[in-house]
This record gives sequence, structure tokens and C-alpha cells, in this order.
Amino acid sequence: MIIEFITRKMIPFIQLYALYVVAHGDLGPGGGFQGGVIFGTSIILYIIVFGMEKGKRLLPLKITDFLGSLGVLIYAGVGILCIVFGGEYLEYTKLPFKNPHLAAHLGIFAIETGVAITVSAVMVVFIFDIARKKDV
Amino acid sequence: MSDFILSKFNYWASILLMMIGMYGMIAKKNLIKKIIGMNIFQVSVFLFYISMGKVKGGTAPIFWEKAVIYDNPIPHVLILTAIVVSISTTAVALSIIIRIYNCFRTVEENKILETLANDENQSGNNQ
Amino acid sequence: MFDVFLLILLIIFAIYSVREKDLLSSIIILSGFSLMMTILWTRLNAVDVAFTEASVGAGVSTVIFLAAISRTKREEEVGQGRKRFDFYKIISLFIVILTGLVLAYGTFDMPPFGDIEAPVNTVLAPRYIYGSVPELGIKNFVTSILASYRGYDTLGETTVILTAGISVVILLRRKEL
Amino acid sequence: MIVYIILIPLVTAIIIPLFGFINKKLPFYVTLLSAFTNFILVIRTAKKIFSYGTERYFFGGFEAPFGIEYVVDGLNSIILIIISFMFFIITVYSKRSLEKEIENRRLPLFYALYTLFYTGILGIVITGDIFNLYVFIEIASLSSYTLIAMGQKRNALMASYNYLILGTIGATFILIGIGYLFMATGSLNMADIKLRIVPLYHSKMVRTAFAFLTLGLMLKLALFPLHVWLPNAYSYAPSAMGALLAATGTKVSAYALIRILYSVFTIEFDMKIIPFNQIFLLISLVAILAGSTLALAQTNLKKMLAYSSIGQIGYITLGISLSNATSLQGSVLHIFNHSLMKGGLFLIAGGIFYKLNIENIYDMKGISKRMPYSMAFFVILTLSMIGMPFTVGFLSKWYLILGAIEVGRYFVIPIIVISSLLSLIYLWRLVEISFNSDVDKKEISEMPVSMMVPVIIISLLTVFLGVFSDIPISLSREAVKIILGS
Repeated sequence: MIIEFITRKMIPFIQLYALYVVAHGDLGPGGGFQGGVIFGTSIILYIIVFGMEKGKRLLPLKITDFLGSLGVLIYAGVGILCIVFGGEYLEYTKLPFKNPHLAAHLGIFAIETGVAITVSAVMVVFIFDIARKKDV
Repeated sequence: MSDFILSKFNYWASILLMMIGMYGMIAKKNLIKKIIGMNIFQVSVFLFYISMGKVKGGTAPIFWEKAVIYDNPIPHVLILTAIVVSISTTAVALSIIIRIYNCFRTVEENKILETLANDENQSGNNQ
Repeated sequence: MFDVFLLILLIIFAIYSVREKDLLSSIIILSGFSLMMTILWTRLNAVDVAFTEASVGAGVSTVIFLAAISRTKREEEVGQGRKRFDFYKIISLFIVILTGLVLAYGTFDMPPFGDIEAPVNTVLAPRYIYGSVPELGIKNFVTSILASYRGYDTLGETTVILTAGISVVILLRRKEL
Repeated sequence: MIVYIILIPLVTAIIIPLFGFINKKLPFYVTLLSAFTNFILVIRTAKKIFSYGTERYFFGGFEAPFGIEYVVDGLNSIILIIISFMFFIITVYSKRSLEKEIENRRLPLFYALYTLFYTGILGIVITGDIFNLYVFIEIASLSSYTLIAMGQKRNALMASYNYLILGTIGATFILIGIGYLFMATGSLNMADIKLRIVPLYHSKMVRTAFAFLTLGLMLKLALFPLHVWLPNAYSYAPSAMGALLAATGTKVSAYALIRILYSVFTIEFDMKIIPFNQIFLLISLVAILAGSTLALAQTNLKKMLAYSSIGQIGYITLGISLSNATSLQGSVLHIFNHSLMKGGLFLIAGGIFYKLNIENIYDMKGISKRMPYSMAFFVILTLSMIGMPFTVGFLSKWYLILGAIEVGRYFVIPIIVISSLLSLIYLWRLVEISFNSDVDKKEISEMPVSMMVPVIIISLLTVFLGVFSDIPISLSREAVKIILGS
């Protein structure tokens, strides 16, 4: 009971921290990958405490599969956008924003988000499929 | 002499760790143990890379007005990529091991090879 | 000196983890090994890498190892009637020592640890360190290299993760397991 | 422009699972479309390269040693052509074959991994950055481990696991090599390293880096003493995947080895500073003989072809070790030819398994009556493997022999002849058994059209390119120009 209560209260904070890590990758340590792992861990914690069934209800497998692809698609898509706006692949400074620094910031934020989405989805998939005892 | 040893100690320690990991990877017969060896092997290679990026008196590679010398950020970047590769390999390897366990009911290489040899004999007799 | 102590401890942990017959303890020691590595890397100022290793090496990787042994076997079996002269082990030991010697041979020409004049620190690094803030406005050099200068590697890295995810799904998501 | 060569398969691989949600059959057509587009793109790029010279692409607009660079030149465009062609052809073949061997609901993810493998090998071929090479080697390896594990028999799992262990050791060795090289030169760009390495010939770091890079690649290449993972991996993988691996997997590693030897290290370093060539020559000759002999001992058709591959890899490395223009041309030609021939033979083996469910050679009595066309093409490919004149297999052996004569290593010639005779014996064995007329099952049951057409195209190409030999020869001459840096 207590564990469930604490987990329920803790998970939002872990997820908030994960978002902070993703967003602050360009200022301090951290970035998409670390943030993604932490976000994935919050869901793993939920699964460990509340069981596989509830975890699956919270985040159906189809959605994790979809998110895994979506993240890489965002990354590759940002690169292609850079080509569309006249730069080379992944040349963020060519994105149409006020100044190159802002463009670089937003471009990097976009790809970090992509990385975070893929990584957290795949981490959840790892746990779902490796820890599962039977077909649930 | 002690200067010389200290100046290379990080590299030698990582080489020793690599040897331990690699030994676990080839000599052990247990499939999971091999993967544990693989993890040690790869992490020690990462240690080797990180050691080469250290600069005497350097600060962490994050912009800071007071900093004079920074540590080299390139090895850090390369290793971030390599860590991801390492966890991916581990996950795939463990999935294959779970499948192997389901087919053979064991994770010892010797026993699996025995079972496979039996398989082949039987299919040979049937013909 | 603390670093030297840590390194020696790391070696002891590694040996113990490889030798231990109970896979559960072996995995826990491996996790401790990763944590100590994290401390060492923080001391070497590789904060980003330490952060990742703490969450991946000591966290996720331990969890999936534990999950895997919970679905397979926990004990490593010792071969019946241990032979005194195990040919296979001696061959592996020989290969490993040979590898180690070649690696050690390479270290003799290396620039000393922490040398700022080493090629590693003079060829590419200055451009990244002094270019990152004016060119891109990114304060964390690791992020600027990871996402921008060598951003394509990171796309490859994300693809590797996706590959692993698809692999795990295709291998394990089935009825008969 | 050349960045699209990677982007098309990469994006395809990502969206295939999404198409899989809509319809289980759609992924095949998406893969086919992307394979075809990519093949056309590669051909167009290659045409441009041959008329205007090397093309380079800088990611993110950061110039060479600072950013990651893609390079397409005379050497890798020939490899790109053969890889993208074989991938397209095998994709056509894969539809029926995989429908039989893989459960339907797993097909979308299978095709996603299959395309990721293709992305990985294309990345290995096209990149000009040594760490990027490692990343793409890992993409290709990880996907191939799983694809091999998808084989029907339970041996496939063990084959995949062994490949995973040895492949990871190989990849980690490559990573160590990159580390030492990075430490010595401070650079990661191949062309830049080549410039910086000249004053460092006697550095112990560079030598260690050389040892680990070549050793790691030899593991991936399955050169003779390190070949143990290959036969099982090739023979227990799903037929289409086995064929793809045989046609592209080791060839790409051979290409990477050539790149490392000649575009990262210099030819003086390989030849004069260290005794690499003598050792390598010896290993190659042993590999040629051992591969052919071991192939004789096999009764499983696919395994026999896999062991024969080990021998053929020896030919490729033989040309590299002789290290003159003619022998290198032989090597490049052999990468090209062998990809074509071995791919075709594996496709036929897969077709026989598809139709009749047999793999053992001695069970194949009289199958020429049941599958006459397949066996006819098998004979054509066999002749090419042996090195008959007017087939493409003749060219590479001819150039290898000429190259050996050029440097006065005459003892190479009898070994090539003996190995050709051995391959005649082990391949002809099947032909003879299949034409055995004791069995009188008359009804013809050929493989389906979509599987037959690729085999026909490959067989005709081996003859066509053997007769009009200017095309492969001029292509490989361009490649050698790049290797020797003239």
C-alpha cells in the first residue's frame, strides 16, 4: 500500500525531471538519451509496483511500438527539413528562425526530443518483453 | 619510474579489465556469463576512451566563464554512442538466450551442443 | 590516489563477477562495477557519460539481466568431474593474454595521461570547444558535438536502439513462450 | 545528393512497422519500391562519379575533419551497385520464400530489420568517417543477428548467438583500433588520418591500431581461422536472408578491409613497414584450400555453399595481399562476381527447399526432372564458380593469376587451380546426383515465378558480363585507381 502510494506520488516528479534533463541538454549534463532512459524508468517503476497488467493498460504495446519508430522519424525528419530550407542534412542553422543560434537551439531540442521518445519507448519494450513470464 | 607508471596506470588498468571481460566472453560456457563478460569488456574500452580525453587541470566540457582549460569532449561523445550500442547488444543477446532456453531448457553451451548433435544423429537415422 | 584505489577495486569486482557461479550475485556485482565506473568517470569530468552509465549500465541493464535470469536459470553449472588440465581454458587464456600484450605494447608510445599537447587534444577539440558557443550558442560542448557536429552518428545511435527494440519484439513477443 | 542513398532505406525501415499496422502484405511492396528507387539512385550516382569524379558530402555543413563526411568514389560505387542490385533482386525473391518460412504477423517487423540491415551495409560502404563506420557496422550486425535467429530450426538460435559473440568481439576490436588510431592522430576522418599517419609509421600506437582494426574486420569477414560463425549462420537463416548475407555481408567487410588498408593506412605502411602482406598471403592461401576442402565434406547443400564462401573469401584477400594493380583488380572483380554467383546459388538452394523441403545433397536424386530450369541455372552458376571462360567467374581468377605472375609468386597458381578443381568436384557432385535417372518422378514442380525470375536474371548476368567483359573490367579499373591513389 505504502509503496503504491509513494510510487504514485513519485512518478510525476521523475517524469518532470526527465523532461528537465531533455530540455537542458544544451546547458548542462544530460540530453535526449539520458532523459529518455529516466522517463522509461518511471514507467518501468510503475510496471514493477503495479504489475504488468496495469502497465499495459497505462501504455498499450501498440503505442510503445509506434513511439519507437516515431522518435527516429522525428530525427530523420528534422534532417530532411534542413535540406528543404537549403542547408545540408542536419544543418540546423539554416532552419527559418530569427537567428542561427535560436535555430540551432530549436533544431537540437527537436532531435533530442526524438531521441528521448525512441529511447523511452524502447526501454519500456525491453522490460515488457524480456521480463514477461507468459503471454499477457 | 613511478611517474611513468602513474602516467599510464589508467590505460593499463583498462587493458587488464578488457582482458578479464574477454576471458569471460570466450572461456565461460554459460551463455549469460558470456554476456556479463561482454559488458565488462565493453565498459573497459569506454574507460580507455574517457581516460584519453582527460586533460591535466581541465574542467568538465561545459562552457564556464572562469574555466581556462576544458577536458576533451570528443571521447565523451563517442562513448555516449558506444554505450547505447552496448545496451542494445545486451538486450538482443538476452532475448536470444531466452529463446534458446525455451528451446533447449538449458543455458549451458556444452549441453546445447550435445542436444544438437543428438538431433543430427536422429535425423541421420531416419533417412 | 583515490583513482588508483578505484581502479584496483574495479579490477577486483570484474574478476569476482566473472568467477562467481551464482548468476544473481554476478549481476549485482556487475551493477556495482558500473556504479564505480560512474564515480571514476565523474572524477575524470565526463559528466554526461557518467550520467548515462548510471542510468543505463547500473539501471536498465541490471534490470534486464535480472529479468532474463528470472526466465532462465540462476546457477552456472560446473562441469562434472572438473578436469585438471582444461585445454579450452588454456587456449582462451593464451588468446586473452596475447591480446593484452599487444594492447600494452601500444601504450608505450602514448602521450602521458592528461597531456594537453597530445594529438587528441590539439587536432579536433579546440574547434569544438571554441566554436560551439559562437557558432551554435550551445554551452554544453558534448551536446553540441553529439547533436550537431557529429549529429549523424547520433542518428545512427538512435537507429541502433530502434533495431534492438524491433529485435526484442520480433524474438520474444509470441504465444508459445 | 548521395545522402539520399542512405536516407531512403532508413526512412523506409522506420515506416515499415507503421504500414504493418494497416496491412501485413504492404511492407513487402514498400520494401520493394524503396529497393528499386535506391538501385536507380545508385546507378545514377555511379554514372555521375565515373564522369565527374569523387563526390563528397558534409553532414551539417561542417567541413571534413570536423563533421562527418560521405564519400562516393570509383571504389565504393562498384560495391554500391552490386549491393543495391542484389538487395533488389533478393527482395523480389523473398516474398514467397518468407511467406513460407516466417509467420505472417511477423513479416512487417522482419522487413523492417531486413531494410535496416541494408541501411547498415550501405552506411559501411559509403562513409568516410571511421567512427561512423563502427556505428553502421553495429546497425548491420545487430539486425543480422536477429534475422538469422528467425530461421525455422532451433539450430538457428545457437548460430545467431555464436555470431553475436564473435561479431561483438570483432566490433569491439574495431572500436579499440579506432581508439588507438584516434589517440595517435587525433582525427576520425579517413582521408585526414591518412595524411596525418605518414610521420607516425613507427609509432607503436599506430601498429596496435592496425592489428586490432584488421583483426576485427577479419572476424567480420570470416577469414579462415576466424570463420567458425559463418557456416551455421548462413545455412540456418531464412533462405532469403542467407542469400542476402552470402551476397553482401562478407563482401562489405572485405570492402571495409580494403578501405582501412589503403585509405586509412597507406600502402607503404602495409607493405614495407610491417610484414603484413606475407602473413596475409599465407592466411589467404590456407583459407582457399581449407574452405574448398571443408566444402567437400558437407552433405547439407547450404552448408556446402557456405564453406565454399570461406574459400572464395580467400581469393578476395589473396588479391589484397599480393597488392599490385592487377591483383587488386582481381580482388574487386571477385567481390563483384562472388556476390552475384553465391547469391544465385543460395537462391536456388532456397528454391529447392521451398518446393521439396530437402537440404541434404543425397536426397536430391533426380531433381533435375522435377526442377529442370533451376538445375540448368545451377549448372551455369557452377561453371562460373569454377572459372570457365566466358563466364564472369573467369575474369577475377585470370586477374589474380596475372597479378601473382607480376610479382613472381608462381606458387599461387597451382593453389588456385587445385581449389578450382575442388570446387568443380563439390559442386558437380550435386549436378550428377540430380541428373541421376533412377527415380522416375516426371511431374515438373518448379519454383514460383517471383522466385525464378531473380535466378534467371543472375544466371544470365554471369554469362553476359563474362562475354561483354569490358563493363566489369572498366568498373574495377576505376576502383583500383582509387585504391592506389593515382
